[in-house]
Amino acid sequence: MSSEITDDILLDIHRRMVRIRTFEERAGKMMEDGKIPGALHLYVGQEAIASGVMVHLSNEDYITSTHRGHGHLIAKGGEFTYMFAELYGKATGYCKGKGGSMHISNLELGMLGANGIVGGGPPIAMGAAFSCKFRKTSNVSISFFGDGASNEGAFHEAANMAALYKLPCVFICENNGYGEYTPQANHQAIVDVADRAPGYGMPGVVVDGMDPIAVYEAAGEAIARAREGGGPTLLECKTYRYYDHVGVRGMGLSYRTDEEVEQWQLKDPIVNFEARLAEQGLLSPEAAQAVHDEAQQEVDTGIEFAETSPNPDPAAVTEDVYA
Amino acid sequence: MSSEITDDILLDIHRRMVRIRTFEERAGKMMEDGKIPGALHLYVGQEAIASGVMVHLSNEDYITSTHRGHGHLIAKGGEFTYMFAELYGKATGYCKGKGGSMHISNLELGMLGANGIVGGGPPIAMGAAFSCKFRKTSNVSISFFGDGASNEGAFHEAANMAALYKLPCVFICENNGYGEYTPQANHQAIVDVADRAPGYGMPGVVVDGMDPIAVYEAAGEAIARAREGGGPTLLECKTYRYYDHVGVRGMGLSYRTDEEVEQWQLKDPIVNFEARLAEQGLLSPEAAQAVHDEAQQEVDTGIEFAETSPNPDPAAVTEDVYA
Amino acid sequence: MAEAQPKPRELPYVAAITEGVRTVMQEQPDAFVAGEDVAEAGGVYGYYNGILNEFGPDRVFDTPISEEGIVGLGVGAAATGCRPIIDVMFMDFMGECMDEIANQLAKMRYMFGGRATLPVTILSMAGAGASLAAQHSQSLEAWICHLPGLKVVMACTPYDAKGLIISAARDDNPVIVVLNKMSLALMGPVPEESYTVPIGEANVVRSGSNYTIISFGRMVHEALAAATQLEKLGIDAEVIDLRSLQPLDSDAIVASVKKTHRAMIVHEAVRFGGFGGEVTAQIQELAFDYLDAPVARVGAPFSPVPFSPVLEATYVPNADRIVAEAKRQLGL
Amino acid sequence: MAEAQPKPRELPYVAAITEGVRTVMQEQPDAFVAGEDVAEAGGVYGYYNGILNEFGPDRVFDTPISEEGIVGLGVGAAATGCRPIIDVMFMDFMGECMDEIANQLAKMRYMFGGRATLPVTILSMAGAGASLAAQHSQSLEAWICHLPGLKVVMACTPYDAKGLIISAARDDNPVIVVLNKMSLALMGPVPEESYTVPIGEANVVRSGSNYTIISFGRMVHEALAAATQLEKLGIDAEVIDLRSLQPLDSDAIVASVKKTHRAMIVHEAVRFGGFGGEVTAQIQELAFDYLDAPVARVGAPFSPVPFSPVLEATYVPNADRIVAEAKRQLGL
Ligand SMILES: Cc1ncc(C[n+]2csc(CCOP(=O)(O)OP(=O)(O)O)c2C)c(N)n1
Ligand SMILES: Cc1ncc(C[n+]2csc(CCOP(=O)(O)OP(=O)(O)O)c2C)c(N)n1
Ligand SMILES: [Mg+2]
Ligand SMILES: [Mg+2]
Repeated sequence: MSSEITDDILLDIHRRMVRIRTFEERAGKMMEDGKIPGALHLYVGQEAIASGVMVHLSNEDYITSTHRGHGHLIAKGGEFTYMFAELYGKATGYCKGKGGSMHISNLELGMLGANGIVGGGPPIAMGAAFSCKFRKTSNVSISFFGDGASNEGAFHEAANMAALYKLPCVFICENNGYGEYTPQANHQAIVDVADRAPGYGMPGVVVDGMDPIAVYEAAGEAIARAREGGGPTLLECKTYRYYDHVGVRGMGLSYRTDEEVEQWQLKDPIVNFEARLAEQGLLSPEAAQAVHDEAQQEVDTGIEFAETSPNPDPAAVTEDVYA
Repeated sequence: MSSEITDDILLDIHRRMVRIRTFEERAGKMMEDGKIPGALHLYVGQEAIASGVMVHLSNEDYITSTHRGHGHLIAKGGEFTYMFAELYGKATGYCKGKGGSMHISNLELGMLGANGIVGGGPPIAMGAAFSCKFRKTSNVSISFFGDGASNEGAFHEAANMAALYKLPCVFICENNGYGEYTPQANHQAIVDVADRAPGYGMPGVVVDGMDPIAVYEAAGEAIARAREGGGPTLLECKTYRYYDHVGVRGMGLSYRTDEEVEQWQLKDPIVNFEARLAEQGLLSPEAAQAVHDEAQQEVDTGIEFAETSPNPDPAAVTEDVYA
Repeated sequence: MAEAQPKPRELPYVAAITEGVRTVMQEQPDAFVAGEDVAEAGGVYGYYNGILNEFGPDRVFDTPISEEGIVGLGVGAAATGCRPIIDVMFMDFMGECMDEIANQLAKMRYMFGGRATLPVTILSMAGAGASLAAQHSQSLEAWICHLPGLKVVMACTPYDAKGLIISAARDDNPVIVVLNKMSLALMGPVPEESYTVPIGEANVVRSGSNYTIISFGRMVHEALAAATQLEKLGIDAEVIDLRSLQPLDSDAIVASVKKTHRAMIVHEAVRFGGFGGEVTAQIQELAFDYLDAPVARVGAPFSPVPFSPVLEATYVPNADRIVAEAKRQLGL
Repeated sequence: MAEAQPKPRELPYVAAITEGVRTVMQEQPDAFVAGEDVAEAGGVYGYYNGILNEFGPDRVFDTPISEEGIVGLGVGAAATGCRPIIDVMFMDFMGECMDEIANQLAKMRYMFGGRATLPVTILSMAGAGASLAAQHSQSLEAWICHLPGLKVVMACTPYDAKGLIISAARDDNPVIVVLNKMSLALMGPVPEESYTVPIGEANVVRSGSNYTIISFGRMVHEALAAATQLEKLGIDAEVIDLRSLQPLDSDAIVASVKKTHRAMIVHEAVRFGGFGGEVTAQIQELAFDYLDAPVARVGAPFSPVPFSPVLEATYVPNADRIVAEAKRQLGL
């Protein structure tokens, strides 16, 4: 099916990945510099997934995210200005500084929030999928969640309901092999989370989550099925996070080896994709560099915006509780 | 493997089934007569499951039950005196009248309680299975639960953990086709709950839950595997409840047809088993009648005990909260 | 001479709930009803009877037994333009969906900087008295009143049941409507037309001059019965039905206590840590100098709800216990 | 002349927790530790560091991210002879396991007529101040103090952390030990040997003559700081650390208020519906005639916990707010 992918789409995916990577690298740095408070869960390494999925979506399609949510919002069209402002806790952030990294969101882009609760997303995505069906749109709702989250009861209940009602929903498991510091083998007795799909009566698919085209194609099929009333799919993307569970170097635990990290970095979604696009004559080194530069520029502007933005007025603390 | 079943076991299973049926018929009657307060969920029709499973167990093996718990306690050795006394809310009941039908229990028999929370049992059974392993016994822990309960997140989490830790646990789904008044097709998009087993990395087995020998054999295999350290099994028993979800005639809703009930009654576990035992020359009509009479006698004694037992002292209301 | 008024129509509480839900479904095309056995069965207490027939399976449907999923359905649908009516069959089951209620439903708007609107109405059945034991009899309003972002109302009459449900569904915030299972057959006047009972306004159901009983839910009726008994002791009790616990009508409470100088709060929930603590604290904060006696609290003793009718009768507060506590409080 | 005492050993709060857990594991062969990332990682805040090494993987193990399953593991294991130590990483996640806590753990003994014993210890991290926003900063003790069958303690010093954990684990009832994430580096004396801090006994951490501040958890330190400031205003404040919320040491509270005649309760949780209501209600019930002013309550405002440090600083109660509230209360 890769014949379906136009050059524009390929370049679009590339740009989304670069934007995510560039944003995340700087976010990690700013956190280490003490500019960003709280907990930051970086998406570096997993860019192919958000990017390969999101090119299929419009702003009227919904997604729910996880604690590791920047990548999803960026791929969905998030602007770095408001994003950095939010991470800084500024009044100009997407959530007026009230949410921060773990609750970053923008409903206008169809992004129903990062979530501090593991497994918090699937029920909400299922509800948004119901809404798409109820309101007779042809939109879809996508739930991103981790391998660790697949063990939460909330995932189970949401998956069963989505299949029962044949909702336009796609459950995308970003299996990066760990829930915090616990390897998958220590949190479930299965290798493929997709094996849970038949138990709900939906198709389960496994793809290489480091390959944006594989993700693009599998997601495209699942999303098309969802739009056509064929019900949900459980799509598992095997991936890896380069940095620690939280922050960059995190707690400095030795729960995984340097070799393991390096092995996965050989599959880097951006490096390999750029090579592939170069080979196909689609993206010259200069053109690639321009994409990176543009993202870098966007990051600089975003940081500038965040740093010069005002803090929230302390009186705002009790605002926005009720409509 | 039916060659393994001794005549004693066959007669034992029969007697357990008859005891359950006889108890439940009378309990239903006493409820309709206004003698038993609260909600009563009768096990009539499902007797083969509790009986076929429980002959494998000792008092040191644990079970958790459901809101439909009388049958499990009886098959585990529950005495009708203390059971009726509990249903009547008397001080002499298994729970001193504090639990009633939905919380009837006896830890000395290894029965960790009926449960008013659908899906309440599986996590507790998983914990008891962990305990068996932790304390280095060869005991097992069995969780009975319904088709409806299989959609609760609690089941999902317990099943995953039991498989992960290879606990001596058996998950027995009594699929009677309904969760309250909702047919299975309206609560999940699958036909066999056992299809969920591979998603946890455990074997899934489906048997005819109206056939006590089929249950006995499948349960025997699962229990043996559990005792030997082979981990949990999800055993689904297809069955039917003859009476309404709650009580006998319940709310009088027409969510199922008389024909459906009658079709299932043709498979009656006791009637058919008695015919089979008679055919094999194991149980004459007179001997069968004696079993029924004995159970009837036990019921009469139980009712008598319950009716003549004292109510709890009102002052006891705040006792038994803390050890 | 006044003209003879036609006797207003009376309905049982259960039918008033149904009528409230039906009215909402008629008025709001984006409303739907979801919950366990709410559609085909009409609810285990029958208060959705006829709703499926009238509005069809797209708008009224049964769910799996998945409380977290059900509330999540409401959250996701509400954030994207629907107005869900979600049934959590028994309030005791809120433990199964407390994360959805507390961490998603209540907080999403705030976490998103005010950029989400969650018009979810949750209906749930509370209360003891039916021998349903520890897991089907609880009153857990204290949990949800402590959660900024939620509104919480409790209906003790058919009139309020219908009116509060309509108000809840029109509200753009999540509102939890707590119903009472022992009141289903209670009759009372219910206008046929659509009307609202305002959220945030207490109802003085009996006026009195020298004692204030504050209550909510089914206990309001016990408070009224107690007031009749107290009359014989020379106590002229005002009875306030809070109706809305969140937001709380502190003004109404304080106005009454400033007049009567003595107060009691009565609820069915366990006394320790119950909502009565908040009410008591507010009274003494806002009307300290007016109090002639400590505010008394009547609630359930410190144990789970027992099964045995004998024990349950001791457990659930009633008019006699209210009277006894008032006498103790006032040294009578 | 008194002999020079050797300076007692000091430990940070985080290490005192570890030592409490280690002591329990040494003393009780049936104890085990289960939770998310408690074994290999030593806990996300490091307070299980070394426990896996010392006691091995049979007794210390990581669980899936399945809070309901984890608490259920504790319930089932405890009912059958083990003494589980269960970690619920953040108190905010209790919504995910509230059914197991409220309907199973707290009630099983009662529902079974006293014929079950559940020696479960749950450790959980509460508190705001780390910019962790609405779902990782809550203090939800009000939920669990309202549940008969549970005991609830909160440790504000290294000494109490170790001693309360040991007491909790020796108790045959379920005990929830609420810890505070902002106190991890706090130093304090901690005896090396095993000792207990009794559950149910408040601790008078500063004695004073004319004002009582009742608090628990991290806010005790703010209360102490406030007491120093209040001194300059001629207020000699007694500060009581409740330590145990359930059972509550009402006697200690009442004794102090009878002496000082003026009281305040301070907690980090949202003020509305918080545990302060119970404390306030009890004070006015048990010491009404001794009160010269209404009991004041300091808690968080009515909103979820905000992310932005600027907002969070306004949100979390502190010494200045305590002092301001005392001045308002006393008309100073
Ligand atoms: C309900 C809940 N439990 C535990 C946590 C703590 N926690 C945050 S992230 C995380 C690991 C999640 O693993 P996974 O779902 O695989 O996502 P990943 O971090 O690998 O992207 C845990 C345990 C939480 N935030 N919420
Ligand atoms: C958490 C929870 N949700 C809902 C209920 C109400 N309820 C009681 S029994 C039941 C149906 C259970 O169906 P199933 O598990 O198939 O068991 P069955 O009654 O068929 O034996 C429901 C919904 C409950 N008791 N607990
Ligand atoms: Mg992961
Ligand atoms: Mg069933």
